[in-house]
Amino acid sequence: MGYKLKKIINKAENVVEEMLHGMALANPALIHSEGLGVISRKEKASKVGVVSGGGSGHEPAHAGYVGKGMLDAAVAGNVFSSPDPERILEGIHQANGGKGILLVLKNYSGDFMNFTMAADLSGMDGIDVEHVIVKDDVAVEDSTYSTGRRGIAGTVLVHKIAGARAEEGGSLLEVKAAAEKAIQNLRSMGMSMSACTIPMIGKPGFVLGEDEMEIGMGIHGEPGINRTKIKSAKEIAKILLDKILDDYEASGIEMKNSEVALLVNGLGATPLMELYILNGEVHAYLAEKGIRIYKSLVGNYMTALEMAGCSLSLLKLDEELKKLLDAPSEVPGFSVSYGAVKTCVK
Amino acid sequence: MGYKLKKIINKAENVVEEMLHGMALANPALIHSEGLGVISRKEKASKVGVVSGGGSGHEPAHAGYVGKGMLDAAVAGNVFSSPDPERILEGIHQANGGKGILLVLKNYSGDFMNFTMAADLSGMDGIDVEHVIVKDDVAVEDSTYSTGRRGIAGTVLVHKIAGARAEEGGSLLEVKAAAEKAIQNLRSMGMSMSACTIPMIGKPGFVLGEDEMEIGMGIHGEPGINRTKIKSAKEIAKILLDKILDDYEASGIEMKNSEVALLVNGLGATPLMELYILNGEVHAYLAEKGIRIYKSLVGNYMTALEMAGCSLSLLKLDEELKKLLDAPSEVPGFSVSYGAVKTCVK
Amino acid sequence: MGFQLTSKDYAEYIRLAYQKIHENGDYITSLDAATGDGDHWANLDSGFRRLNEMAGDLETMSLFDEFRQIGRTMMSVIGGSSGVLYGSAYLEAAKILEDKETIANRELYQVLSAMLEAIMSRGNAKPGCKTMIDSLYPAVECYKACMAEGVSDTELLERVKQAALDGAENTRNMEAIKGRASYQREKGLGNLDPGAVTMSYQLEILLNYALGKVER
Amino acid sequence: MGFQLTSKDYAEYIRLAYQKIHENGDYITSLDAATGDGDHWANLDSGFRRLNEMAGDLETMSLFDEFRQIGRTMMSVIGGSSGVLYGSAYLEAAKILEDKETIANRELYQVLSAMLEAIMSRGNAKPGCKTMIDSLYPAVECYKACMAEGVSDTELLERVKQAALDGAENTRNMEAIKGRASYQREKGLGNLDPGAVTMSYQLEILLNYALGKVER
Ligand SMILES: Nc1ncnc2c1ncn2[C@@H]1O[C@H](COP(=O)(O)OP(=O)(O)O)[C@@H](O)[C@H]1O
Ligand SMILES: Nc1ncnc2c1ncn2[C@@H]1O[C@H](COP(=O)(O)OP(=O)(O)O)[C@@H](O)[C@H]1O
Ligand SMILES: [Mg+2]
Ligand SMILES: [Mg+2]
Ligand SMILES: [Mg+2]
Ligand SMILES: [Mg+2]
Repeated sequence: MGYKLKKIINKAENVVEEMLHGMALANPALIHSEGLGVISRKEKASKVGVVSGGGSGHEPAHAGYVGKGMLDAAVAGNVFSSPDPERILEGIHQANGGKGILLVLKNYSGDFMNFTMAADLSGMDGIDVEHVIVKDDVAVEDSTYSTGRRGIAGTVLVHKIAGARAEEGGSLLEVKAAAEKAIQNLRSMGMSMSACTIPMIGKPGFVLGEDEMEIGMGIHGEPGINRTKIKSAKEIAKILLDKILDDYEASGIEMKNSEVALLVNGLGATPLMELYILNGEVHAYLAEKGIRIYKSLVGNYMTALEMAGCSLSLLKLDEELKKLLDAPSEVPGFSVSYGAVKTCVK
Repeated sequence: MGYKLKKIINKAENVVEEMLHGMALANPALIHSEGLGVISRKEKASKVGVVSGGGSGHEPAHAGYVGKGMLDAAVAGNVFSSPDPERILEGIHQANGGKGILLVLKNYSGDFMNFTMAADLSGMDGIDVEHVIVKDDVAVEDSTYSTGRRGIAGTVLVHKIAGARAEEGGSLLEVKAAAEKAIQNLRSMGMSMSACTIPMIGKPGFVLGEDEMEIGMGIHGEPGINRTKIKSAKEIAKILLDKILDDYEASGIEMKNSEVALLVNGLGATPLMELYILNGEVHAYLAEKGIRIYKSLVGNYMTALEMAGCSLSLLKLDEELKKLLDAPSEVPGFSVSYGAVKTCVK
Repeated sequence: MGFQLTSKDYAEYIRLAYQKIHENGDYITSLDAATGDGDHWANLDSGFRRLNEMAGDLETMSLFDEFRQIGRTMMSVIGGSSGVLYGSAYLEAAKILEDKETIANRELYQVLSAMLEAIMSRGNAKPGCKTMIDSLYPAVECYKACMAEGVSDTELLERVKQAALDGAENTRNMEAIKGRASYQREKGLGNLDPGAVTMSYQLEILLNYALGKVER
Repeated sequence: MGFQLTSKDYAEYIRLAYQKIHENGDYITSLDAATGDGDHWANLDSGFRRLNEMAGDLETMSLFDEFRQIGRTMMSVIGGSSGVLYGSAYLEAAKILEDKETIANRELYQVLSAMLEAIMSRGNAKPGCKTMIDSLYPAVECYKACMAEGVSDTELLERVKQAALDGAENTRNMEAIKGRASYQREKGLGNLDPGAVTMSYQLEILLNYALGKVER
């Protein structure tokens, strides 16, 4: 096998380490703990450390969100596979500013077991560790890798909220509370139009017909709700938003006249052109529903290797969440149409 | 036809306008001249206006580079097709702060004819218009759409340099001179691993074998130098860099012990993972050659719809170019691993 | 003896030219698919469709305004390379027609010359590069020769039309140089240039129309 | 009558377990491909390969250190779900072995119980969820029963081994609940759970090794 795959790689078994190496070279504010899959901030701060991570293949997640105002460390496992506790301990260690650590997990059983194991182990070392679990994907109740809902792209907004709260000096419990609030108010759903290939496996994980898309597919290619013929951007926006809005309603969260942050996320191979077209449709549909978009982020935030497709995330905002969302951040991945235009404006 | 294409669009004939509409919605600092394919800064400044543009399908180029410190307006044609003079005039008009306009063109005959025609027409309106032509692609001497070398991803660095010079108050000729200096010191080359589909055409422009890549392919799928079996990241870095470095040598530009800006650009469907792996190889190879990388930018800067592949660009720097490169900018597209980490740090 | 084309005549010509172009879609598309990117007919057809819709307005304008309007429309609706080339051609030709009420023999020559010059200077191409120029240039040369010889308007118009058509036909054996890769130059060999063919259509229709207007 | 496993014995067991696991690659991979993501054997095999390489070091350690080392290594080298589950199991079992020189009948029971408990609490799964627990749990239950009955060590070890093997076999008719989608639950029906099978391999090898050490 090796590089006969149609990918710009060297050896399939080395992709994660080589990626993180290349990433740290491009970002002088970051350091790479070699062999341990961890990217962390070079400049350490005496504040609550926010750590996230999970399988690789979702770039820029998670390492792309390390930096001032977001994560202090990101821990990468192999492609689509949880990092082990040893790596997570390294992440905790790198992020430790003496004020405790918040772990932001996506709800996958492997991640859950490995992160909580690491939390237990570092508890023994006297580090205060708390965790929150993002389950934003309203598509399916249980999934290939999760008991309960999956965590997907909306997680990036939780990184932003938790990171901003930590940056402004919140205590561990305050940072955790901000993250929990974001999680409570977050809903996402995606769709996919093509498969992706894990380098070590070398062939696509599933096959979609030439004119098919799958609604609700997960970011590892886990099955969604149903397969249909490809639909227009307008219809896709409606399908995803209807399910998201129904879910808010089912949880008793009133959305009419509320303000939201919108994340239009690309899964990897979908051109920005299409994401912007979709953004236009989402704006139109939410306007119809009386929901105001406070900020929209459009780009590749949490990908699935070279999968074509997208996800939409909404985060219902209150004044605290708005302030945290608007707080400055300096990270490689959180910027397209946002960091630059809004966050960096002082 | 229509949206039966595997793309998140509505009608193929409307993709450009709908994209620009969705883009302006996501970026409150930008405005969209409806029906005219122009994205420009909302906040107008009394300074030289920098305008670029070309066919669509290269997002975030060019509209993603509109904002403080880079472009004042970007003019979009249909996918892979030059904008017409009417649109370019609108771009010039939107960017006009009374101090003259610099047009930054990529060297394609259609762009050349349309932009110079627009320049002639606005000359009649008493606006001073100058232009520079980027021809950074060292792959082929003439091409499907160009007499002489093509302009590709390195153009983004020219936007940055010219934009920064204009922002700091340079005169039209000074801004042009800075852009020319960047162009003289810029070299790029790319490779592709898969085709892309123009929405209006609905089928891929060419076919590559399952294990083939094409070295030197252009950003519209124009033929490159040769097709080979897919190679490792290390080999790809060497092939592209050797040709680039030979070209510097042929132009009498000494590279040993020099400092460069490096742009590792994805063509659309290539995951960031692969671009970072490639970045690592480029760093290693340039270090061998005694060339220091002052800054590396890794991400999708100038794409070819959903083509898989990459390009590398080097810009040899002197103190002036470094300063202009480091100047702050606030644009949606110029950020991944750069805007955020470096430029936004005040 | 002689012809006089008013702005109304020119609008009528536009309608006829649109028909001719519109009917030849598959053929022209196949020519551009063989040597270019396949969009020449779609571009040109949409431009002429728009002009055809505007013809009622065009016929009420002065020739100067009409040519400027046609130029702007072609520029923006046809788009691509040929849009800006035709746009340049019409805007340049308009200058000839400032204050003119009609296009007679002499003005027609000046109009065609101005168009040729504008296209050549905008596109930086010469005769023999396998472009639209290869239909227009021989037509203009023939026009000049006929005027020097002093032939009748009818004969002149017939000969110029034939020169335009022959010119397009002659692109078959030319190598494409402009707007194409050098390694693709031979690609065009054996194929007509689509832009030359559509130029010859327009000249054919225009000259035929003028022929119908010659007073005997 | 009775067995005493030293840290050297345990290292030897690790070597034998590696062989058994390594030999059954295609079979285990096919089981995980049918019900999971297909990597279980590759994960486990790389973990045991590493342990096999370290066996020389392991045999010089105290049992406590040996178990902790095995736990850390499994955790980080096996990775995924089963790595952390085995890691938790060994780290928990190590606690039993603090200050112990050997693993005799009673300690072996405590070790296996501690492992079961650690796996269940880490993974939040119960017997019957079609996981590795379905081999270990019946083994531990059987152990307890044998001790209550007061059977001979040889009989105990034989019966516990059989319980582990039967337990793995019984996963065939279970629906997968943990680590799988509900709509995929039936997917597992008719297939053994790969994690249960590899758990039964390890127990089989360990109990056989202990059987060989029983002094008669
Ligand atoms: N530089 C040029 N000068 C004159 N005519 C040209 C030039 N470049 C292209 N053409 C003409 O334009 C035609 C192609 O037009 P079209 O397909 O509409 O534009 P594009 O080449 O931008 O796709 C060619 O067949 C040729 O006749
Ligand atoms: N929550 C759990 N509790 C106990 N065992 C589990 C649990 N989840 C998975 N397993 C076991 O792990 C095995 C799969 O391991 P492996 O393939 O290595 O990890 P992954 O599922 O992360 O790919 C399953 O066959 C099952 O026996
Ligand atoms: Mg064409
Ligand atoms: Mg074209
Ligand atoms: Mg598995
Ligand atoms: Mg796995």
